[in-house]
Amino acid sequence: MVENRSEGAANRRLVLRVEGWPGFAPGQFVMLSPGPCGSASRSDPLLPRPMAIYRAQSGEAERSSVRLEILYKVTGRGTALLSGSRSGDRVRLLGPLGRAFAEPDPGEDAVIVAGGTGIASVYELAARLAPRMDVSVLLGAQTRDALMGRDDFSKLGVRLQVATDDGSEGTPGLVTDLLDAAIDAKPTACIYVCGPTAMMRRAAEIAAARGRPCVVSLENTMPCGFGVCLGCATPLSEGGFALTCRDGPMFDAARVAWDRLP
Amino acid sequence: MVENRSEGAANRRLVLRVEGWPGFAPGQFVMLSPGPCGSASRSDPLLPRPMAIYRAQSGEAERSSVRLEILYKVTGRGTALLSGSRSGDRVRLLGPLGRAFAEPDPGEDAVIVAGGTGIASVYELAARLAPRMDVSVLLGAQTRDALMGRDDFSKLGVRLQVATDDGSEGTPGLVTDLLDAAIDAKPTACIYVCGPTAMMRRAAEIAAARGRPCVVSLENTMPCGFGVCLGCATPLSEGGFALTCRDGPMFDAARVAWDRLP
Amino acid sequence: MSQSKFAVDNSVDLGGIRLRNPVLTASGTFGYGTEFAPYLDLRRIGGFVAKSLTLKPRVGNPPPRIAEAPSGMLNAISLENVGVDAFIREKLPAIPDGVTVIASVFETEIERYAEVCKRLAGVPGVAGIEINASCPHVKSGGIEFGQKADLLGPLVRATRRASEVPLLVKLSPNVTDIAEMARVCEGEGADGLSLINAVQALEIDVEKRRPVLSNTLGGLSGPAIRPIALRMVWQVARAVKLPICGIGGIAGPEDAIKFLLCGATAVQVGTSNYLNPAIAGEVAEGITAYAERHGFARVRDLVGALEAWPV
Amino acid sequence: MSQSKFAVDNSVDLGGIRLRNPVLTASGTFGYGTEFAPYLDLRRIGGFVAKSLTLKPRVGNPPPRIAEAPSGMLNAISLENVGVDAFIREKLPAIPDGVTVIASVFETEIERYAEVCKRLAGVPGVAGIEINASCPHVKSGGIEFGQKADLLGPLVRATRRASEVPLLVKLSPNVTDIAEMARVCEGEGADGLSLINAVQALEIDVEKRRPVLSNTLGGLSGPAIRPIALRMVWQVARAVKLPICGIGGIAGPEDAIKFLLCGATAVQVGTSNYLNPAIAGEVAEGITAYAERHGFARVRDLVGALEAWPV
Ligand SMILES: Cc1cc2nc3c(=O)[nH]c(=O)nc-3n(C[C@H](O)[C@H](O)[C@H](O)COP(=O)(O)OP(=O)(O)OC[C@H]3O[C@@H](n4cnc5c(N)ncnc54)[C@H](O)[C@@H]3O)c2cc1C
Ligand SMILES: Cc1cc2nc3c(=O)[nH]c(=O)nc-3n(C[C@H](O)[C@H](O)[C@H](O)COP(=O)(O)OP(=O)(O)OC[C@H]3O[C@@H](n4cnc5c(N)ncnc54)[C@H](O)[C@@H]3O)c2cc1C
Ligand SMILES: Cc1cc2nc3c(=O)[nH]c(=O)nc-3n(C[C@H](O)[C@H](O)[C@H](O)COP(=O)(O)O)c2cc1C
Ligand SMILES: Cc1cc2nc3c(=O)[nH]c(=O)nc-3n(C[C@H](O)[C@H](O)[C@H](O)COP(=O)(O)O)c2cc1C
Ligand code: FES
Ligand code: FES
Repeated sequence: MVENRSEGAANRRLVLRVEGWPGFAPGQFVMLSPGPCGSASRSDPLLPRPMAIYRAQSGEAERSSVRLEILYKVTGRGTALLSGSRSGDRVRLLGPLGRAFAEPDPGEDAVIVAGGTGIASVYELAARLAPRMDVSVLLGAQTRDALMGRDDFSKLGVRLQVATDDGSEGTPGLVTDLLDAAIDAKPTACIYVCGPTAMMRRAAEIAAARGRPCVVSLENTMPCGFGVCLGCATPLSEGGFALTCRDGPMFDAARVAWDRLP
Repeated sequence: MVENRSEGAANRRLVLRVEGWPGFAPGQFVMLSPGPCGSASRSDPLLPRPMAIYRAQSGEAERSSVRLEILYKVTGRGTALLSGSRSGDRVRLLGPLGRAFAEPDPGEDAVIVAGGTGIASVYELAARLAPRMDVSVLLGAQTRDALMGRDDFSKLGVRLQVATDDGSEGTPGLVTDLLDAAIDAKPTACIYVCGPTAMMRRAAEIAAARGRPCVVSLENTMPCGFGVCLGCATPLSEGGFALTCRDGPMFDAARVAWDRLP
Repeated sequence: MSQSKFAVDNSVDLGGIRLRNPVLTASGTFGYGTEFAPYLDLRRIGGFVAKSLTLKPRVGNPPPRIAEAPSGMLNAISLENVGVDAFIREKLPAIPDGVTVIASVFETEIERYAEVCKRLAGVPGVAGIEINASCPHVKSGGIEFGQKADLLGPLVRATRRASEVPLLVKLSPNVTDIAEMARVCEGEGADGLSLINAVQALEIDVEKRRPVLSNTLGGLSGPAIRPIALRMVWQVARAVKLPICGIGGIAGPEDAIKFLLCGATAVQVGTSNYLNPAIAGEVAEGITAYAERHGFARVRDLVGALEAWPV
Repeated sequence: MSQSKFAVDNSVDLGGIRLRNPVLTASGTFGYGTEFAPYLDLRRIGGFVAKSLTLKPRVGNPPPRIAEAPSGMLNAISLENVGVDAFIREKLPAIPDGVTVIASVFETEIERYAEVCKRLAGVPGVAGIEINASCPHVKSGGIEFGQKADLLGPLVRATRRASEVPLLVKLSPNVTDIAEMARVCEGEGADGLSLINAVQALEIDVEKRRPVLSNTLGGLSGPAIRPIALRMVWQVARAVKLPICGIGGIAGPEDAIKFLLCGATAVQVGTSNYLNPAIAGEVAEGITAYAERHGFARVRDLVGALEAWPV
């Protein structure tokens, strides 16, 4: 662990040095031990936590090691324990896992809508698409303070808009309220969404109404992250389930049975 | 936590700042959380660890806070986790607990025999008796490196002798081999012993053979430390059990049913 | 959900035992009460269940009596206690006024159980009796009274007859069907049920290649067993009308609230008392705070207030 | 105790299934094996038990299917699997040569159990069949086959007849007397026993005031249940002659050794595979190291090598 610093509100930025990192695609995630691995093993809390890979930069000297960044919010026990760890601590990490965001079809633009911790899942996508097409990024948070990663996004050369519930930054209200206008501006865009379920559902509805393809990045309790425990079922509109970790976390919004999400 | 530093081999010195400390008597102990208390609770490992109070010095400025020192050896999970904690971390502590060493009768001297981590239990006794009587301290360890607290004892003005199993410091062999000669030198001494069970038993036998009173400080698994779980039974020669935490950890060696200790 | 502060009514009625609040402490984890005085004002909690009593004073197992386990501990203390007479003579009078005391009884034969209950009957300060049914029935070769309906039924019947004091039966978790055991107790006139006792378990010392406990087997307690205890409370609450006292791994207010939501009228804090002797008070106050925050005017309205998943 | 290094014989015979070493992985925690290829060379372990199979492919419960618990987790995946035919057609052929595969079977009726076994009989690559008896018996209102001797007996009899393949029966821990269940299996001709399956449990979300799992109840697994599993293995080892596969909360070599000492011939690693997909290999190698260090030339000499306390 290189760094673990506050990013405002309950958000924190974790910087890890990882050896032998194979590279990753936007939208992939890692499983992270719930708190630092101390000098002896503890079995509580037990499960690793899924965390999106915010970005990964190659180390200057050593080719094999990267600086892996994760933006996370302290919500429960595991993230609270993580927040107490410091530079020099070690964490256990498995990944990269999951499928990447599908790229927009040739000629399409991208509108990225993200709220809360969902912002951490889309930075790399925005960064990789920005040099190649016109990218709009709509970020939402409860307050200005709770808004993750704003400064990083503003350096990407994307069209950035912000909405906060309390209006302390950008447009007051929900970030999805900005989506219609963004589609107006880019009628051929593919819509990428990550955030709270209600927000993703709303964005998916808007995209569907406008006839735009929409990809959502779903969350679920994930004990393993690599498709073996069957714990992370996402109900599909066609019936049955997909595994969020293996078949996702990215899904075509039309495939998701929103009514049957918990 | 003010400090947590290596003292050679697997031994470490923990320095804690404790508010509202009521003072303590030689031989008392505290119950310490197994590792630092992080930003969220963890239920594994569950039980607090009993640790002798090595010494406690009043803070300079604030009257109510003390610098409490503990010498411990990393033997299992709890002490390993403790060893990973750093200055600024918090630990949970309950105490002082247990009964104090009984003072020698008027006119008696004291011979203190301690081995391994048992040394941590007798420093304060030596420190308090030294100004008032002739005190011999016999310390034992496996190797020179593993010997705890040597320098502190040598500042007390006690007659200090050391034995190590491998002869790397002092007399080669068992510390109990020094006891007979120490009693020769102080025929009216009360014998205080703390260390591994086999060593205490041997010391008790020698003391009994020489007709000297002998006090031993026993160990036992202690979930509570204050006499409610009944988990820390010491079998008595008179039959039945005493509670190590409440009735001890100091016992008249003659009362202990050594054969029935695990 | 109301955010306004109002005075929450914390009191509950546990089978005729009126409690200031729903937080008791569990038998064997709270001594005879006085040991906790330096750490906890006993009036902060609903009351306590004293260490289980036998007819005569008994000594327990040789050491080691304790093994640590993942998120829990094993104990094999066995029958160690001062005996019912010394309890009445010495321990009870030492407890401050206004503290609700429930006596716990265990024995190896039904007649002896009943005799201990008789001696406790009518003694001032004994608010209730809890029958510890996790004691091995000697004649049945180690099986616990609480493990077989045809041992448990006669036990409850006999202890029910032995006194008028509110009678709780503490169930063993080492059973196939806890609801069946609960129905037996209800049928025999118990006033309430306490569950669960420790889960039978074993820990091994791999270096010594022998069981850690001198008794080989011990009872697993602590957070590890909480999800099992919650399941059993939930099952029992659906099977009988008797009030339930939920026990198992409670380490904070949230845990206690889980038991209430599953249908427990009160709870007992056990192993956690060792880690923090003031914890039961903190649990009681945390429940009040939760009730306030969620707009429950009476803590007893939380009992069974669990929403089901749509089917 | 010898300090010299020698080649330890790791092999064990689990009811006719010859294993390279005593470490298997548990059904439902290892998928169909191939998922672990990036992390673990399957030849480092004794083999694996595949996800339980039903006659027809089945989908499982709606989310949430998982709840975290102290030192453990609850799952309610239910019957989700590809079905026995797809397993034989697609999953088995994908497994590298030299890897021992045990198929696990569960169903809601005895006839269907037997039919799945028949389809597996004689299929190359199926080294053994494990009957998962923790499935609710539909006609008995939710009680598991493994919870009642008179459901379990006929199940073992029927599946025993259905194939010649070595037959393990995986016992449910949710019983009063696990030894009785073991004797039933022995009487009906099982070749070995696997225990324990997950312990029935419940976790509550206090903010939503509802069970965390959509299924309400789930199975508790992980280190929390290890002392319970050890106790049951010890009890069963004293009750029957059948070889035992010990399961429950194994997180490292020491834990596995505890099971061997209690009388298990082999072990299965479950939940820990999620936390560290290479753990089963590390457990196998750690057992060898322990045997070396303690002077056991054959790992199977560790089985039951527990010393008793003097009585
Ligand atoms: C693919 C994916 C990527 C994610 N990326 C990020 C990210 O970049 N930054 C970030 O802050 N959060 C992210 N999350 C959410 C993050 O995993 C949870 O906030 C975290 O697990 C909560 O753990 P806790 O111990 O603090 O909470 P607790 O409530 O103590 O957790 C209890 C259990 O529930 C699970 N859980 C609780 N909330 C969630 C959740 N929202 N999603 C999945 N599991 C949950 C935990 O993993 C744990 O098993 C991501 C989730 C997924 C599925
Ligand atoms: C009154 C008293 C005073 C002590 N003072 C000191 C001291 O000053 N310095 C020091 O280094 N050690 C001292 N000990 C021993 C110390 O408590 C143990 O070394 C420690 O508990 C081991 O914990 P662990 O997690 O490292 O080992 P683990 O093996 O993981 O512990 C597992 C369980 O066994 C218990 N346990 C293991 N060994 C012992 C032991 N020797 N005594 C009691 N419980 C044990 C633990 O508390 C825990 O509950 C003292 C013990 C007692 C009873
Ligand atoms: C050391 C110890 C001693 C116990 N003694 C008794 C007892 O005498 N009578 C009894 O009914 N239960 C006894 N119990 C069981 C507890 O009352 C309680 O049912 C069990 O520990 C589960 O609760 P917990 O997980 O909160 O500890 C004892 C538990 C422990 C840990
Ligand atoms: C997510 C999950 C799914 C499981 N599915 C099965 C299954 O399909 N068949 C089965 O026999 N056991 C199943 N089990 C139980 C395990 O095989 C094992 O018996 C149990 O988890 C205890 O071992 P552990 O503590 O090492 O996990 C499952 C366990 C988990 C956690
Ligand atoms: S998290 Fe285990 S299958 Fe997806
Ligand atoms: S440690 Fe609990 S009684 Fe001594």
